[in-house]
Amino acid sequence: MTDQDFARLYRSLKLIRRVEERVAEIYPSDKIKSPVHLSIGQEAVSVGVCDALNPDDYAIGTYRGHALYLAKGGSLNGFMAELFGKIDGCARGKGGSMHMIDTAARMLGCSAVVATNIPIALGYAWKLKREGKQRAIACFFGDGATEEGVFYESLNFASLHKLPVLFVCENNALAIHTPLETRWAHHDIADRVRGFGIPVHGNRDMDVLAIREIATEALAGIRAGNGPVFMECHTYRWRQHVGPNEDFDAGYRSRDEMRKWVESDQVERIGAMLGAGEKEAIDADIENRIVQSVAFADESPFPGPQELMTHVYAE
Amino acid sequence: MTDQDFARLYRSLKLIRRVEERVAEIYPSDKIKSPVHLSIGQEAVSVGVCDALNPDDYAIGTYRGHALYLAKGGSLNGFMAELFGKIDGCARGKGGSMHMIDTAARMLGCSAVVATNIPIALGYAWKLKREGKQRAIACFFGDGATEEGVFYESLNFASLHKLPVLFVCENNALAIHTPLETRWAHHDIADRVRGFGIPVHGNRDMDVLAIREIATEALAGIRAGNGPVFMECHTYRWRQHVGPNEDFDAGYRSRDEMRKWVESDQVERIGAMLGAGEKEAIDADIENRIVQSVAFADESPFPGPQELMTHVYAE
Amino acid sequence: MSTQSEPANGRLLSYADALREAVDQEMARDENVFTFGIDVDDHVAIQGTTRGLRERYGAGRVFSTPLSEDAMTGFAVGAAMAGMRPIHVHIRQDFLLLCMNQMINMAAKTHYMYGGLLKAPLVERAIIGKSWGQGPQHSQALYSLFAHIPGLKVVAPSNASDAKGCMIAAIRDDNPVVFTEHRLLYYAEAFVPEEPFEVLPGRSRVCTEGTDVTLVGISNMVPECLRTAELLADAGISAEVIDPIWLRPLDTDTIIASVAKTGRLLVVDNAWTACGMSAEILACVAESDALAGGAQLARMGFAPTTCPTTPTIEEDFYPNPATIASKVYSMVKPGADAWAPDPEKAKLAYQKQFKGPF
Amino acid sequence: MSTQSEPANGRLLSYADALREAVDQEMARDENVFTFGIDVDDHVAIQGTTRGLRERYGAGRVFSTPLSEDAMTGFAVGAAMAGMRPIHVHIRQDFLLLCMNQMINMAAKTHYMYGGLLKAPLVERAIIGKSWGQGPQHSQALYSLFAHIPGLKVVAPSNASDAKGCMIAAIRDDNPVVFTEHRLLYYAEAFVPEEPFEVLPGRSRVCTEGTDVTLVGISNMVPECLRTAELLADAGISAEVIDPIWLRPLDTDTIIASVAKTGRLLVVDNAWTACGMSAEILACVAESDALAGGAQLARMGFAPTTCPTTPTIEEDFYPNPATIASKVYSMVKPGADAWAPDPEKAKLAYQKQFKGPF
Ligand SMILES: Cc1ncc(C[n+]2csc(CCOP(=O)(O)OP(=O)(O)O)c2C)c(N)n1
Ligand SMILES: Cc1ncc(C[n+]2csc(CCOP(=O)(O)OP(=O)(O)O)c2C)c(N)n1
Ligand SMILES: [Mg+2]
Ligand SMILES: [Mg+2]
Repeated sequence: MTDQDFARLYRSLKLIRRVEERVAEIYPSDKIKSPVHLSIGQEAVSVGVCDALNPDDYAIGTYRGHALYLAKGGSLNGFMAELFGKIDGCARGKGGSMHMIDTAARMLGCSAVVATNIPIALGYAWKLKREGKQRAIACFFGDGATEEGVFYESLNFASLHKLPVLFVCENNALAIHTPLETRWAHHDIADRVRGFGIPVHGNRDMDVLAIREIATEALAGIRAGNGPVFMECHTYRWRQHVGPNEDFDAGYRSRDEMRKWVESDQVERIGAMLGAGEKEAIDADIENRIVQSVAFADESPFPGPQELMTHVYAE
Repeated sequence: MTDQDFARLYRSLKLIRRVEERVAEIYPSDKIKSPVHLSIGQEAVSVGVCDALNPDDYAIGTYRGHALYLAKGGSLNGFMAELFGKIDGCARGKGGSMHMIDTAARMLGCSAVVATNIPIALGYAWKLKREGKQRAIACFFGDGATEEGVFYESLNFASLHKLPVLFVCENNALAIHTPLETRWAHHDIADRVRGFGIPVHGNRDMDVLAIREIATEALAGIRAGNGPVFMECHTYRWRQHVGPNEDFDAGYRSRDEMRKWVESDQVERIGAMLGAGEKEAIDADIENRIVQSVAFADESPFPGPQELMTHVYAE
Repeated sequence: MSTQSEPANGRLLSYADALREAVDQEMARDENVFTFGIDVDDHVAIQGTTRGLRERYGAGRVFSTPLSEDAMTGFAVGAAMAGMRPIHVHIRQDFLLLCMNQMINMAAKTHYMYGGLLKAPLVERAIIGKSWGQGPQHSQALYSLFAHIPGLKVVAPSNASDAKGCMIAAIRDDNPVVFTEHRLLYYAEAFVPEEPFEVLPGRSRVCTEGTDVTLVGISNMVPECLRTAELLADAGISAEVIDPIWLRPLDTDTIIASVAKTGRLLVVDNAWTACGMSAEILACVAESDALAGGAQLARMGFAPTTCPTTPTIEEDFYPNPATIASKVYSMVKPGADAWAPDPEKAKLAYQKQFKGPF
Repeated sequence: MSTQSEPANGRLLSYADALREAVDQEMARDENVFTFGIDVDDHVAIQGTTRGLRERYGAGRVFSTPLSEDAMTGFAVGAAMAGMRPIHVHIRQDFLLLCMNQMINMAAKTHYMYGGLLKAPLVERAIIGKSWGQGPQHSQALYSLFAHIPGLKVVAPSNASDAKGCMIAAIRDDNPVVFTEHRLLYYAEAFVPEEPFEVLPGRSRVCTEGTDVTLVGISNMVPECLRTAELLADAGISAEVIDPIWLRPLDTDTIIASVAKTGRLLVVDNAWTACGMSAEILACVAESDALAGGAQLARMGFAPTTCPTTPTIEEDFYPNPATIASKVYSMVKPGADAWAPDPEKAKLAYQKQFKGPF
């Protein structure tokens, strides 16, 4: 890996971290009237995988989609304006935090109904396979999504037709506040996925470089027509399930749990790898972009009344 | 195993075989105005498992439920009258061939929507577990049912709560006319089921004695509170998916396929184990019962107009 | 929009063959069109409606799937978003209950929720079963569940010609369309134009004109209403029969104009009435100012119960020309004694034709 | 049956606390009652409605589940068949779309399809979301999909007292009940009797009497109609507000009697109108002979579009006391200029209270 690679990874990691921290700061002002599911602490998964994707590959995610959207290159202005409910938002304000989309960046729409995005990815993959240009789609979802039947139906169909899908499970060991023990009969998802003839690669400590490497390798096989690959990335959610704050006072988990993840924080880690000055320059540029995006969102008008009945049907 | 055991197994196997053959004979008369999914050739699975069940254990099956219903001890008169659409049918003629039920025999209602009966079994198992009397429920379904998401959701929940369920997959390698290769990414269902922490036992050649033994062992563990067990029984459907006839002229399978199954026909095999005279006595008794049940069905009246709006809601 | 002219030329074609021809012609026209679902490529070929398509267009565009309706519906939505034109087939409408999440939470909302950036042009074909012991779980007509949802379109052609025209319109439509077919209509023949044509959304058709009562039939109830009109003629009652064809968007103007003329409306649905299409049509008519005078409004549909398997009471579950005619008679001649038409005349051709199992 | 008398004694209780108390009392009464679903036993406790139950009744009767709505619904149906009384909870009604197969193909048909041998007494609780960017997939009200189906019952209490009475009635009912709750009603308080009581199916309540127009509100639209009635009073219009409470079985007699008196009906639904409850109610009234004179019938509901997230247009998605009042005014005074009430007065208390995220 070159210095540029590290710089690029850092820029992406830090941008996501700072954008979401800014979102959390803005939230109490009620400018963002939309439930936010922050990815703070989980950035490395989206960043590692998206860095392995080509610009013309697709990604699709969930209501916890800020990190993925930004890692895939989604417009920051469109993002912030969407959170503010403005007409210049990436979904004209109609989707909000849970439905981020940027088709230009090949970032497909996120869904707020758990696991609904998984079979959608198969449909795209079908098209990509027919097209024959070795393009792929990365499908992101949480550990809870693997409990929905459609997940297994999708694994079977994707494997059966060798579809170019990279399944990425962001396992933060929580579904809202419910731990894995309450939800999984068997602790290892890999044992379930392999039963469909799909290779599984995991990363337990959210090492962005390792994730990037695994994804790169997986994508090579996928592009070669070998069919889908499943990645399980263990990670940790630093904030509330939904909302801007921490929630270690809620009682369902302890702050100790978080320590190991903070110590191995990939934003810090990769930042430390950059040459003196470079990090500062990137940080400054990021702050700059964020300020501009907030200004952009502030200035953008709210959708007018006619928008209510616009786009109900496609013409 | 004692002679009585063999006699009992034979009686059950032969009864089912002859009843369904009779149903097929009657069908052209249009007395049975209900789609029939015959189990001819598959009897050994239901018979082997049900022989291992206690009378106060439950069984639940599918639209291909004739064999299970009779093996579990469902009333033959109620069965025949149900096929004839009469008021003395086990479901007052309202269910027909696809919804056989006999609560006295602990035979729960069958369903015509693939895999819908699987989570239903969990609900019963929950009640049985709370009751603490070491009772169990055997849940029967086909290979196609394992493609529905609810199957996996159910495996997870049953294993998570160690529910007393014996899952019995009757794998006849067909869903209507579609072979496994078109439906399963990976040929071995056991690899999928084990991923949920559920032990799997299979029988490839539909040996009724082996099936009975496997089920007996499995039920011992289930009653001991070890949680669900999954049985895969390979089998073969001799007749059409639906309807009374053979269909080797349809082109989707060849008669050769069937040969090995006919040669190992369990009805013949177990029959040959009985003492001279005993077999004949049982056969005669069976023919007798069938004649009586048809007469019973013939004589029973059709439901009157008031039945249309009876039992819409439970009072 | 109101009535549309019958297609000019054409050959006698069955409803099933008309569906097959429509899909065939669209697949030939647009390589993005493909059709799939449980058993689309076996020898039964969805009662002939997919016959020959795999040979002609290959396994990549015509294929059977695992029994995974939820994922296969999401797959269709994704493929549609990606620019393809999927046709997802279900041999019974009852199985659509496994597709609700993707159809309503995703397909219906795709275009709106993503600010117009994506669309989901897919066709969800689903057949309504009837007779020969279809029973509780193979006889349901659930189109009103979809007609309730903005973003979805729903169509229920009642004859071979509309079957072709509606299928082509549905495939070309840029939105998700729930395409309702009826098993008992599959053999019904009509003159169907050879060349492709569209029967567009939002246009009801006046099938026969009349002056005493407006009969709106839906799906399989259109032929039953047409027969009813003949029976009523014997009783000196002139019925105007209307086929809405498309249930969402629904053209009520044609219906309201007719009721304004006849002063009486009977909607005969091929489904349950509560919160169904018959409720919607009555509500639209009742709300309209065009009927300041006030009109007599009534509806018929499935009996409010689960469909029984045994034929004797299954028959009472459905409206039929005899019961419809008697109902109309009582509306037109409130005072008079009850009247029922000659049972022999009331029978419909297909009722003699159709013979189980499926 | 018609109106029922308000419960005698009682304390001020919130809708959420009333639900909790009902479940608590029923679980104490009958050990077969149990409650489960995604997140029922976390610290949020379904906004307090399951708080303390696990401590009191144990993990065997109060538990969180995997994210498997389809199987968990079937599990509930099976447990109900086996003699238990499951209460399955969903934090949003949108997720019921994963439960349709078991609810409609199994639960609704259990008693009939098995000739009365089995029954499925279960309660499917589902909350409707609104405001603070709930958006396309967390704001739907889908009760009419279930009200379409024979074998199911549907209830939508609009105040704390009915919440308790309906929940107890639903748990004791021998049939599957879809229990509709509204997120914005959770804080609304009312006097609720301490002892258990039932608000039985099939009885509408006249909330306030009036002479000029009948306002039927559903779920959260009842308080909005009550506020509307106050606004209309200022304009000299007397509105009679009716709450059907139970949507299936639906008591239309009370509504029809009211319309016979007022000559005008406006149904304000908390959902889409097409094939919805407002369509059903209008159709029932339009069909009834009691209104030979003819009456003015109208309905309001969600705008026929997907619910947008951004607040400016989200507000236009819903009816509110101001838009309802203006609509009524135009019905009562056809000739007159449009009228709108004082916006300040039109605001509802909870609109100031509620503040996101969920
Ligand atoms: C089908 C469905 N059921 C329930 C919910 C409510 N819900 C929202 S997020 C969530 C937890 C999902 O957990 P996971 O998939 O691990 O994603 P995470 O939030 O941890 O990133 C649940 C249950 C939903 N949105 N959709
Ligand atoms: C949910 C659902 N989808 C489709 C069907 C149509 N169908 C009826 S039987 C069947 C095949 C089932 O195969 P399998 O589970 O192997 O059982 P078998 O008939 O072989 O005994 C299908 C697809 C159905 N009844 N239910
Ligand atoms: Mg998680
Ligand atoms: Mg099979």
